[in-house]
Amino acid sequence: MAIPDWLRSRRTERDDSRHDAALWTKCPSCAEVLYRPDLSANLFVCTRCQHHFRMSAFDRIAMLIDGDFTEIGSNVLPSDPLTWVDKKAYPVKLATDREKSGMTEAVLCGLGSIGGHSVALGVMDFYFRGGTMGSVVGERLTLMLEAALQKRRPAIIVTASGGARMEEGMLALMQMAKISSAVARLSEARIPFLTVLTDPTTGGVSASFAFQADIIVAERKAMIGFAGRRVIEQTIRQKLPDQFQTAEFLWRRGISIALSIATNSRRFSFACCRI
Amino acid sequence: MAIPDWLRSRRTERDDSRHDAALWTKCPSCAEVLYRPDLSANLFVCTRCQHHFRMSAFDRIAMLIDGDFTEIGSNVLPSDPLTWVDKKAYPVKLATDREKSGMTEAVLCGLGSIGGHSVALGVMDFYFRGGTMGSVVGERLTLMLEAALQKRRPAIIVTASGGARMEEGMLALMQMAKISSAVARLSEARIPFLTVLTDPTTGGVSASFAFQADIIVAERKAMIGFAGRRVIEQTIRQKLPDQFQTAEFLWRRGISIALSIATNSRRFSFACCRI
Amino acid sequence: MNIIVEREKGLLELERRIEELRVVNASHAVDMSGEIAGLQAKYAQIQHEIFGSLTAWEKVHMARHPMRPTALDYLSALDAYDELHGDRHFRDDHAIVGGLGRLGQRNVVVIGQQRGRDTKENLLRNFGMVSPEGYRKVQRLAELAGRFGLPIVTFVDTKGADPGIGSEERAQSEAIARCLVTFAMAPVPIVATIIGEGGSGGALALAIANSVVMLEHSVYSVASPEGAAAILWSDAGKADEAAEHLKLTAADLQRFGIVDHIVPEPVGGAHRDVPGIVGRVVDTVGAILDSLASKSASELTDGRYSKYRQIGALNSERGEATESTP
Amino acid sequence: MNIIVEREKGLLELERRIEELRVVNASHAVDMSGEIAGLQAKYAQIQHEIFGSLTAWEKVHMARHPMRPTALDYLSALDAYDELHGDRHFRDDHAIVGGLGRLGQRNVVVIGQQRGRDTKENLLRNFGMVSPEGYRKVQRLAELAGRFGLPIVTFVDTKGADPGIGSEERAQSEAIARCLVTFAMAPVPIVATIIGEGGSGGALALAIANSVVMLEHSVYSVASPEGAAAILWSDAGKADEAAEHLKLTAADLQRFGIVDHIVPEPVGGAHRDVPGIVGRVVDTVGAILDSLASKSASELTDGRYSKYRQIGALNSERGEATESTP
Ligand SMILES: [Zn+2]
Ligand SMILES: [Zn+2]
Repeated sequence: MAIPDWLRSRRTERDDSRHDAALWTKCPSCAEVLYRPDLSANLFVCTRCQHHFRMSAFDRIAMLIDGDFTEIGSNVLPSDPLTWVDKKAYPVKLATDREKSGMTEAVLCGLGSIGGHSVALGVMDFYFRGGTMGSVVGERLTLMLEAALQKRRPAIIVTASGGARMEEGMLALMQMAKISSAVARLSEARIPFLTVLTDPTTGGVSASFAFQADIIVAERKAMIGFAGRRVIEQTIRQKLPDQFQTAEFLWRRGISIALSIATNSRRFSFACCRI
Repeated sequence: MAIPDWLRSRRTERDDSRHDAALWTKCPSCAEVLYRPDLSANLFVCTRCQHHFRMSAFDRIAMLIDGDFTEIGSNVLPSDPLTWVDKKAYPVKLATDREKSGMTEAVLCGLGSIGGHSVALGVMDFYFRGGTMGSVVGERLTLMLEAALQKRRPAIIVTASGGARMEEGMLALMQMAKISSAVARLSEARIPFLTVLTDPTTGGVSASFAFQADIIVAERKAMIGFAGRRVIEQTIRQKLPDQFQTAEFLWRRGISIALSIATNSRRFSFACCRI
Repeated sequence: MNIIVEREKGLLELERRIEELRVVNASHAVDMSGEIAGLQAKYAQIQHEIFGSLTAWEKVHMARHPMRPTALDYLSALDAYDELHGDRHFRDDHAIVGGLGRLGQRNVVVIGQQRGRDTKENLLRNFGMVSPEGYRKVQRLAELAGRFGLPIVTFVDTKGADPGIGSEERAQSEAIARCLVTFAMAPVPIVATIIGEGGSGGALALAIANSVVMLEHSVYSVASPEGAAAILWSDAGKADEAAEHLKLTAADLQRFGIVDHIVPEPVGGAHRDVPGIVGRVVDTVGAILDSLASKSASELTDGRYSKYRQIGALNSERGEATESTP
Repeated sequence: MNIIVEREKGLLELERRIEELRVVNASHAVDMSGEIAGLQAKYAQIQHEIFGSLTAWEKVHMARHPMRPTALDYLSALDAYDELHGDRHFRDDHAIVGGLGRLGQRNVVVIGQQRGRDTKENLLRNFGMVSPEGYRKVQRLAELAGRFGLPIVTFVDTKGADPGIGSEERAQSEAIARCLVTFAMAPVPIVATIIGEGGSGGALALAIANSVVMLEHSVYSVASPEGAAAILWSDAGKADEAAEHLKLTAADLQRFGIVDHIVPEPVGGAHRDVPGIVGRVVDTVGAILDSLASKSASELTDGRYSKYRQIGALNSERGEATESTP
């Protein structure tokens, strides 16, 4: 389906009026007040300080994919294997986030093309359960990686996640194993795999496919790390420096590449398709 | 040839009388005065502080190999490609060291067995040109590794070297490339390779086959490192701690294993043969 | 405070009394055997009452019991165990122990997470919390095993990966992530045993296996009960409740298809009979390796792929629940 | 003090005079073309006298010339160059630059040693002396190339590997040693170009190649002349003599079979015509890649094996000298 049609077909599930209610938004980094249409036109990068705003999976796919987009795993939906209840029941939380984000789960996967190169793409969405990974995220990403393997196309995953989803217990943790196994097959088949790490990428997502790619691109100022900031601060009993666990911190430590998604992630997608 | 016969055949080239002139020797580590036959019976380990004495290649082969020993590359001898002269001419230095050590070059290679396991073995000797690596060391070790590959036997190298031999210029440096290429073939053929690092192992030997093995064993207190101690001290303009670049230092840094050759290197040779 | 240790204090008093009577019985020629038998029966009864059926939270404490056998207890039970050290790049992480060993007639590479057994060892082992260089040691050993066709046997026992500054600086995420791929790819049999606490990704890094064995009272969880309670109810005191929710026991995980074999423990826990439980685990692992011995490299990697491929709980569009149990 | 830079000072004076005359000639309508031609002839004569035939020691200084083109000059001449950073474990070593690029119609992985071009960059780049994490970045890039079948193109320019405490602590030896094996094994074409100073093992780590290219005035040596003189005569002042002994020039090394192609430099050195020399090097490397393009992975690794297998100077027992030249 062509991207505009696909977005329109999805829009029925999205409450756009609520999304676009605020025409003005404040940059969380430099406090500049930005006009939303301008921000969107600038690919969600603050015009003043280059802060990269969190993006919905829809916006990011529209930004990256330049032709048709065929969704993968859209009929794979969450269940409640642990019949989990804390302050709320898990199915209630899922329904709320589905309503809020227009997403049926925390990742959207599919086949499309970037700059004329056919790719398999998965994009996580922080607005659905903080991008946490449960069985559906694992299944959809695995289906996408298996499609990349079968069609011999480069695979790209844009991450945004707080880690494994506690409400699915060990079934959530095992998704790390499942996706890693699919990445291993892709690697053995010598098919390029690229990840774009956006704010935030932590826990079980960070400690699995995010850092298994052939090429890792990180968005400027994105928070990226294994352990949560609070856990570390409790462990060491002191406050962490501001720069800690940012993309720039990783870049200096030689872990990945800190780049603006707006300009360079497309270029790196090309580079990935070239190899 | 059986080890005693082989040693006897070699003894003609060795001036044993001079070697054994001093029946007593002082431990360089704890200053204990030791009776040479006792020291030899204790496999050249100080009875008081476990300091590992430097050993000639002959003594070490006699200690490690328990059956026959068939030398490899004994007819490969040095030449003088750069017609090198500094304080003395290179051929004069070679002749002196040949006389002094009973070795025709700084390494002795061959096939034999350790604890019933057939191995290919190379042993460097610090008493010949400080164990430096020139064309002959490169050629003999390569022949040994090629024999290990052809016969599918584990390869073991006992290192003791100040690095590349300056008197052979770039031809010496290229031996790093030559031996590394042979190690690569061994590794691709999945034949185990073990190195035992003895005092000293530095420079181009350290930065090539010494650290390319599947299992690396280091003798206690052996000096092991890339750059020479003086070079580092000149660079940083301060004195280095005593422990710097010892086997124990490496062990803590996770680089290798610090063990007594007398007890454990045989055990590790078995382990190597098991894999 | 470990609730199992607390409960054992009452039993310890009884044990001492029985032992005293035994000594009296032996030395004084007074027949106390009736009293001894009575106390022993009472001991067994109490032991059964308090340990016969453990809650999830009690199992968490059993898994953390200071006397519970650790990785080195299992490793040193192997023949010809030779430890290999370090990641060759940065440091030897003592929270990981491993090397070459012989299990039955088979040469294997063994790797374990080693927590401390006393304060001094806790510091040396960082309480069993592995740093990036430890996970890189794991990769190095697993690659060695793969290169030479040796089965990989792991023993999992960690609260979780080390959460320190240095670990973040040296890319803890990358270290764990590479372990997962290395284990997924390894062309050899892998058997992982959860011997104590299996804490999240830090445990999984050693546990992508053809067969996952778990001790009866071990736990294996996506998050620590304390951490989960703090997040869910902002109250770490509700850890017992969280433990129930998390489905972290061996029986739960076998139901989900995550754990393949459960090794029963003696009443009172594995530490009541260390040689017995070590022997039973080693035998179990040996039998599994026997069953995997005839498989080719691709059968082994495919076997792991299908094991993990199936795990998860999904709803299809039409509302049919897809069960995860294989 | 760089002896080439010193000599250039005299020429600079002459250059300025020629330029002044040119300006006068253009603006004042006075015909000075005769004078200009005379000065230019003199300039060429002097330039030829002092640069026409360089000693080994002079070449050492030419190789170290502050204006000599560096790795980034060559890398940025490639199409679509995308830099990749870091070893993913510890640090991004700026003494190594590299990434994906296009050379002609071919996608390649490029890797270079980058020294500084001014004081600030010297600090950032550690004077081109690579640390273990830099060599591990090289391995990572070379493995990426191998995995995806991309040729590896390297540019060598280093005094030697970093000799600091941290580098020893993080196993400099191991880092270089692994590079050598990685390059030996890589199933893709490798072309290494010595663009400046090729210092010992630290240079060789990027230079096990199917074809080694060397700029006319580059040097490649087992040890620095200063270091060699200090060891041999306990007198670093005899570095010029040591330079002659060490046989470190392109011509010497071609004779030994170590260097395969020499790229001529303009009179006065590569820095007198940076775009020209960069173009010539890129074209040479491209032509070599063309000639290697049809070879299989095993032909490529075998080719490297035989290249290095033959290098060395040996005497057989019977005293026959075995020449090393192929
Ligand atoms: Zn801003
Ligand atoms: Zn002593």
